[in-house]
Amino acid sequence: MAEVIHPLEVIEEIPAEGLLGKVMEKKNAGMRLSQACAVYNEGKYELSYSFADDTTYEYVTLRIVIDPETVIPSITDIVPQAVFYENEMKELFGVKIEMIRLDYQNKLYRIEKETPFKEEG
Amino acid sequence: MTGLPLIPFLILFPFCVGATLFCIQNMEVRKVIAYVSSSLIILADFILLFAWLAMGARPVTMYFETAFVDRVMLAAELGLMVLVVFLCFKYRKYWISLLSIIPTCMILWIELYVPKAEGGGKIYLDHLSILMCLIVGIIGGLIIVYGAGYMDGYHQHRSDVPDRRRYFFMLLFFFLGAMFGFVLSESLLWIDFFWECTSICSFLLIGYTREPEAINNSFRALWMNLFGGLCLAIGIWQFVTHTGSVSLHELIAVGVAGRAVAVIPVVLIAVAALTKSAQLPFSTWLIGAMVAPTPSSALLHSATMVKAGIYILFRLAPAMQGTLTGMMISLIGGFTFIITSIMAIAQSDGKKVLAFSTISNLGLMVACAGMGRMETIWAGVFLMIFHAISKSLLFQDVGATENSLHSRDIEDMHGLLYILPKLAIFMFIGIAGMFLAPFGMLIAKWSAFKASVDSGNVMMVFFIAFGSATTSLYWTKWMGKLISQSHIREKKFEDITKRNEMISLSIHAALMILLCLLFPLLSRVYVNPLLTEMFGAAHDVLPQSVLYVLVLIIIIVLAVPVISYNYVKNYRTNRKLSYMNGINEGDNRFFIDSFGDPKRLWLSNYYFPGRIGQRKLMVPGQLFAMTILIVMMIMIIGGVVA
Amino acid sequence: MKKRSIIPFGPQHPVLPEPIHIDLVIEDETVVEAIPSVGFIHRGLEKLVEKRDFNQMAYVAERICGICSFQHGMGYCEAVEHIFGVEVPDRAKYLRTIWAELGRMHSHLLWLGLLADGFGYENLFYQCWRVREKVLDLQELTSGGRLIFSVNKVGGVIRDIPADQQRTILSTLDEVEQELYAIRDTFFEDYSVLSRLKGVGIITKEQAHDLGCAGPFARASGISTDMRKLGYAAYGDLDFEPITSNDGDSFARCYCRMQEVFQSIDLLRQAISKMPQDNELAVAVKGNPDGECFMRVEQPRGEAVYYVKANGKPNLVRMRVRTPTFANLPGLCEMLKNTQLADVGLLVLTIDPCVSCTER
Amino acid sequence: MNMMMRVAAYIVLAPIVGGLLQGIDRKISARMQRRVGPPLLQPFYDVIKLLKKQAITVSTSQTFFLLTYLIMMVLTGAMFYGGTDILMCFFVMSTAATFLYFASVVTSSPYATIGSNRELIQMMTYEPAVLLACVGFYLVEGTFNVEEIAISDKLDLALMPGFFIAFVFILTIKMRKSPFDLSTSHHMHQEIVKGITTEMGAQNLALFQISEWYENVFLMGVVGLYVVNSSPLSVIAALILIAAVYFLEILIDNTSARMKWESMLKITWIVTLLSAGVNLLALMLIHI
Amino acid sequence: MAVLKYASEAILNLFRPPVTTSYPAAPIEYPDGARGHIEITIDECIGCGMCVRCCPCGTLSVDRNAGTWSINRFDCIACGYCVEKCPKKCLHMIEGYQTPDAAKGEVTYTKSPEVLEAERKKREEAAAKAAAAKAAAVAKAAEKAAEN
Amino acid sequence: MANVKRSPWLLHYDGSSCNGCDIEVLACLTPVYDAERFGVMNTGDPMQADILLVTGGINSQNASVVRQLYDQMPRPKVVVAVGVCACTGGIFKDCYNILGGADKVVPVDIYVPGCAARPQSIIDGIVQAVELFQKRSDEHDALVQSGKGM
Ligand code: NFV
Ligand code: SF4
Ligand code: SF4
Ligand code: SF4
Repeated sequence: MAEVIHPLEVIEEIPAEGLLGKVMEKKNAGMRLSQACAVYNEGKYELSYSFADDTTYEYVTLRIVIDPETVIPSITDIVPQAVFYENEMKELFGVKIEMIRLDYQNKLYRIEKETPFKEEG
Repeated sequence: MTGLPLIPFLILFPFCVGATLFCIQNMEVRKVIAYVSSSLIILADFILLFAWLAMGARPVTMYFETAFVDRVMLAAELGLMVLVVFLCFKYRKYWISLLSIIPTCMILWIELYVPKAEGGGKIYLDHLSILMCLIVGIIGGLIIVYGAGYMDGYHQHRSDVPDRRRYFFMLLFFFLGAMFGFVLSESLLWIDFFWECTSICSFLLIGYTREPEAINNSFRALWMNLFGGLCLAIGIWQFVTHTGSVSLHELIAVGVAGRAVAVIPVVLIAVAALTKSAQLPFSTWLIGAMVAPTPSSALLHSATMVKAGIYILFRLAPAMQGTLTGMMISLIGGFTFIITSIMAIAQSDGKKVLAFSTISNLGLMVACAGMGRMETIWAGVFLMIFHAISKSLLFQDVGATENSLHSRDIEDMHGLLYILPKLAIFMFIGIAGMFLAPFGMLIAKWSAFKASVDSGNVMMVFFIAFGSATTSLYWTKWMGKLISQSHIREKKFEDITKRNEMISLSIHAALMILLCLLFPLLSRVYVNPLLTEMFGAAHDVLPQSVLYVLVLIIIIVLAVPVISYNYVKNYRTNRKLSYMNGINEGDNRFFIDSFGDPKRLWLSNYYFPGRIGQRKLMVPGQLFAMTILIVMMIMIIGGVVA
Repeated sequence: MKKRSIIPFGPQHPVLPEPIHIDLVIEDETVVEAIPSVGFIHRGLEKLVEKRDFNQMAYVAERICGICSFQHGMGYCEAVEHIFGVEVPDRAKYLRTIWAELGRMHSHLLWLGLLADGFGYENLFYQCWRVREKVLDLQELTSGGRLIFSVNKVGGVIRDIPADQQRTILSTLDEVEQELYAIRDTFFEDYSVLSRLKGVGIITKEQAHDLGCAGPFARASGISTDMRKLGYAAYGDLDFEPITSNDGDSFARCYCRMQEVFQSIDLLRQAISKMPQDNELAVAVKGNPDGECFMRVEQPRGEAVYYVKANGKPNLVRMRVRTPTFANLPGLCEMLKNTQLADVGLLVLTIDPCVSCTER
Repeated sequence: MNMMMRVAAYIVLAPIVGGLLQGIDRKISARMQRRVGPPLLQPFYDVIKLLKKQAITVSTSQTFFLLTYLIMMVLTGAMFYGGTDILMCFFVMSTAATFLYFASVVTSSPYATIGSNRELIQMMTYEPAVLLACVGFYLVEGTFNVEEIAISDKLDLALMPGFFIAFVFILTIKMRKSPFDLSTSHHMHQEIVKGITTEMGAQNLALFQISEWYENVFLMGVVGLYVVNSSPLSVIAALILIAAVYFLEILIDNTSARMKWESMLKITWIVTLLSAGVNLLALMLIHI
Repeated sequence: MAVLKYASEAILNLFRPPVTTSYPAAPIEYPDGARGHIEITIDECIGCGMCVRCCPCGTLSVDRNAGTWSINRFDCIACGYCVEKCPKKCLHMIEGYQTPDAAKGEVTYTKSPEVLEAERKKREEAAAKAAAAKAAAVAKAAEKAAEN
Repeated sequence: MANVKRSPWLLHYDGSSCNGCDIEVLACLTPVYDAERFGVMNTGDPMQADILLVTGGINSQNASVVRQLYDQMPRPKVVVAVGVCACTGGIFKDCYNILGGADKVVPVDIYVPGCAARPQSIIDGIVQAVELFQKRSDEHDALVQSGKGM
């Protein structure tokens, strides 16, 4: 019988300013960016950046909660592969992210409706 | 027979015209003089031809008493040497001056101190030299006519280059004169003099713009050609000291007889010819010559200069047949043919492609000469004729295109047919002439192929089989560029080609098609006698029946497009957008890119510069050729000495 | 610059079954620059949570993609079940495993076929798909649908696989295994195939890690990661090791997926033999979910992350699916640099792109 | 007169034979893939349909080039079956191929252009083998004349197996079969869509298809020439050889991946050099 | 490494029968429980609208009064959720797919006249009962008011 | 002479399908269903196609693509919408980025329902499309003969 791994799965809430530092920390710890996503809930964005460890299967999600007007830095300088996640957040949610490495200028999906997720259902 | 006055005229007249042109300030007057004298030269050519035909079309030797002329020539040669030395010191290329001083001294010494059999004729007329005269005169004359118009456009779009047109035209005429002298001379000493003349004229022409690159390239051309001159001088010196004769035909006769005294002179003169016709390892000068204005490159590449080397090799061919020298020459020629044609694939600069293809085709001619059999010379002569015309046409056309398009890059000629239709059509004809069945070039290649099979030269068979494959690649892709629908339709280009350029181009094109059609006739009435003179007997390499079928095919090939064009002209059809995966922006020129914006489609041919470019292959090619050259020379000379 | 061609690649392109577009700048046949764009399949189905309740969303989730359909449904359901804190019955877990592995087999065979087609080997393509049809038959037999099963629901599954069907599965698997040998050998040994795969599009282990690659794509570069090790469904009871290769080239990817097909056959046999005999297929879930959860599932193409957030209403606040192809896109961009034009389609295929998963 | 008859027969029958050959090809391929496959006459249905469709084009000159290509191709075959010089046939064939290239490149469409660039590379790749095959015939028979080669009493194949191998090898390129179907493919999928035929639709594609039939019949004729000699039995042997070669091509097509141009060029030239080269050396030794 | 690795198999394939189905000449064989299309035993339907509400596609519509139930088969994903949810179990998943067509219309099922009639009666009865009850209630209320 | 309907060539474009219908279309061509029995070929090139198979719904980005592909096909041509997504938008019709079925941008002639549409169903659809193709081809012929069309 194979052993079952029960990895650590946590959500860490951090302030927006601490994002880059934390991301750097995770990257240095040898974790890979597994996903990044946004939720628009009750007038605020909740951004989650999840980091996974490929050997221990640990899963840590950094969570920042910001106002729609807050501008946050792109993490693509640290984790280049985040371009698509960030472009997606920007286009679908209207999260203000600056300095994305390859900025599709809100034309990743080229949808007609602007920021469709930025309205509560 | 004492001589035809026509011959001094042919040789001296260009020199006089050149000098006159240099003194005339007024541009219009200069042009008129240039036109008139070119026409006169062409006319004189024809008169020479007919006069000689009237004389029975037999080889004749002329001008036996020329002591005065000899002295003048000697003085001129010294003058040339002084000029070279001066320029070498001016541009701090001291060592090159040695290459001029040594042969000049040797010639001086031969002339003054070596006992020679007296009374040899200095001028020799036969089919080959008349043919060369015709090529030099007609093509060269037309190039000058073209040049008169071209240089206006040139200085319009190259305003950075100082206008030295007087000097330029002077050199062009000098060049023609020297070439006439060269192909008509029988005396080896005369040959040497005219040889040095062409070397120096070409050197000056290449350096025309006086840009650092031009100067560099011109010196490269100079030293390579002077090195050839050195070989030539040593060869002559060898021959003279052993036999006391300075007659070219004497040399050939001795060579054909298989006597050892001829071996070293023949091989040295052949090596000299290799430098002139820019074979590997001496190819780089011809490529560097591209920096000069087009008329001079056209002249160097098609009718003169490089053909001088071929001419002398053809002359030597009977003496080389079946010898080690012949083998060496054909090996180097064949090798140059294939390597440079591969390198040509990697070029996108129109003139560079032409340059590489010139070298490559010359390689084939050299190889033909080296094999030295009647069939191969037959092929070689045709190659030479068709090459001269097509190349001259192409050079002039690329030059004219460059003036209008401000670029001579083949990639910029995308859709030239829709931008500069006339020039594109001429270019198309020129390129078709270079390789497409059943134009002359291809037939000549074919017979060269057959001849190499007949002579059991396996190496050559492979060189030609693979080389013609690579050759068609670069020509075809160029043709494709011309006819592609343009993707720069919005820019307008004005066709600033002058009328005289057009005249020259049209005559070339007409000449080419005419020659293709008259091919069998030409073979019978002119080339076969030429070969008979050389080898004592001749027959058509390709049976006449095949030649007639070929002409028939030419007619069909020319007619089919016309017919099908007429057929489809009225054909009603629906235009559709071209296929771009469904994101054609609507006019075949733009597509929607990853950011949702229109992006210009751009299509380029394949070049593979990283794999088969000049940078990659030139040095290995040169080394290889050099090795062949040195090893074979050692074997040949060692064989004689031992 | 002049010697470069600028051409579009996609969206409609016969090598790609799905639309994806790449701006290509090529020099001769060498790619100098490649910028991908997506969005031709973007539907915005995550937004449907506002219009469909959490039960209906299971059917929507299935239709994120018709290839990895079952596991989408499963991943979504597991995430919601996690919020509810319910444990599905054991038999349901095994059933889910069986369907998931059948799905993996069909997906990998499909990919192998497309790959063969990508390098112009028609016959091999046909043979892969011919074998795949047998797997599809099993899927239809057990679930009622060839591709989209609709057997998941929050709390369990709605169908059972009775013993006779299990026997059919086993016997079909034997056949499939037999027929696959010739195909495998062709992929692994044929000269023309190897000339197209070996050394093409190399991604090293470090690159794969930095680019966040997932699934067989990452495993082919030597990263031994497999979400099935987390033990969701019945994977905790089964014996297997992730299949890896160290070469990181296209061949390694082909190798990993091919071996995973055999691994799936093995897992299916294990699952069938260990399947518990109770009859309970689902537990009832009552009320509405409240909370959030990240659920990871090993899809055929790698790690998929299901994020579900609910606030006690029948409609979820947010459902988000991070699909493996999405994670593999940066890897693709990296691979496309300096490849040959002939390999572009092939390399796009080697990440096993699923655009409908990617764009949702 | 005999010659005229043959030429006429070629012009009339080649498309029929070519179409049938393609039909057989598709049927056998299908069976190799364990499919039923299309009806035998499918190629004809296809061409008839294409001819009946609305005339479309991207560039109006395409039809003109394709028509020229067709006529040149017919001319090639006619010259061959008429018994003229074989080298000349191949020269005209390469001119025809050039017109095909023009027909594709004139559209300035991305995939057609890339396809035609590859077509050029293919032409370069197969040309040496073709030329050498002619040399082989010349060395064995002492003539390039097809008629004379066909009525001599030597069995060419026995003396020139190397040339034959090289020729069959490049047939894969000429017949646009895997692994060398780089510039266009009969199959449905291609990394460059349809390559040189991308912009050919309706009548234009039909023209292309018919030219290909002519071409294939010509090429098969060349294959046959390797065994045809004065003996009447040799015609049967030639037919068998043609069938075998055709089957071999189908088999190769169905069991290999499409290679890249570089591998194609290298492999083909090496095969040409080795097999034709050794054969050539041997023949030259005998010859001299 | 081998050249033409698959050649032997390919040649063998020539002698193996093709795997191609003979559809459309032969009919399709469906396994048990294949998902095909939805059928309704309309007379059992009570028009509760559960199916309409649960359908993730919005394919269905019911009109309780007219006794009709309509489905757009060109819009149904055959998920079977309606079948699961129907309180009367009058919906069934039947094998066999809807054949392609040039139009994508709805099909409407109407209850048989007898059932409709019966239902109408039932409804009337119920209505009458309700009316009676109401009347009674009103009367009661009036009574109460009067009492006050 | 042979009728046109024996040679229908397909162009398949995946609108925004979930791949389900998409791969079923491909499956139609593979050995088990082998649509080539009916002369069907998948061309991948609109210039050569007779029948356009659209799977999946239309979204704002692919609308113009589908339209362009349709326009590039020579007449006579037939459009088949495969799968409920292509018919009506299916389960995604309420998504913000789905405009609807394929008929939003091109005239659809045959609707093939199913999620995913079965290969048999697709074959049925193609067979119906082929009938239509023949009919249109005859009309086209008549037009050409009367010298009006081209
Ligand atoms: N495997 C898989 Fe999916 C998921 N999730 C992926 O990218 O295929 Ni359509
Ligand atoms: S759920 Fe059942 S009973 Fe209710 S309306 Fe639908 S079919 Fe009728
Ligand atoms: S099967 Fe699904 S889609 Fe069809 S009607 Fe029922 S609930 Fe709606
Ligand atoms: S109809 Fe169903 S299977 Fe087909 S594309 Fe739409 S959701 Fe996918």
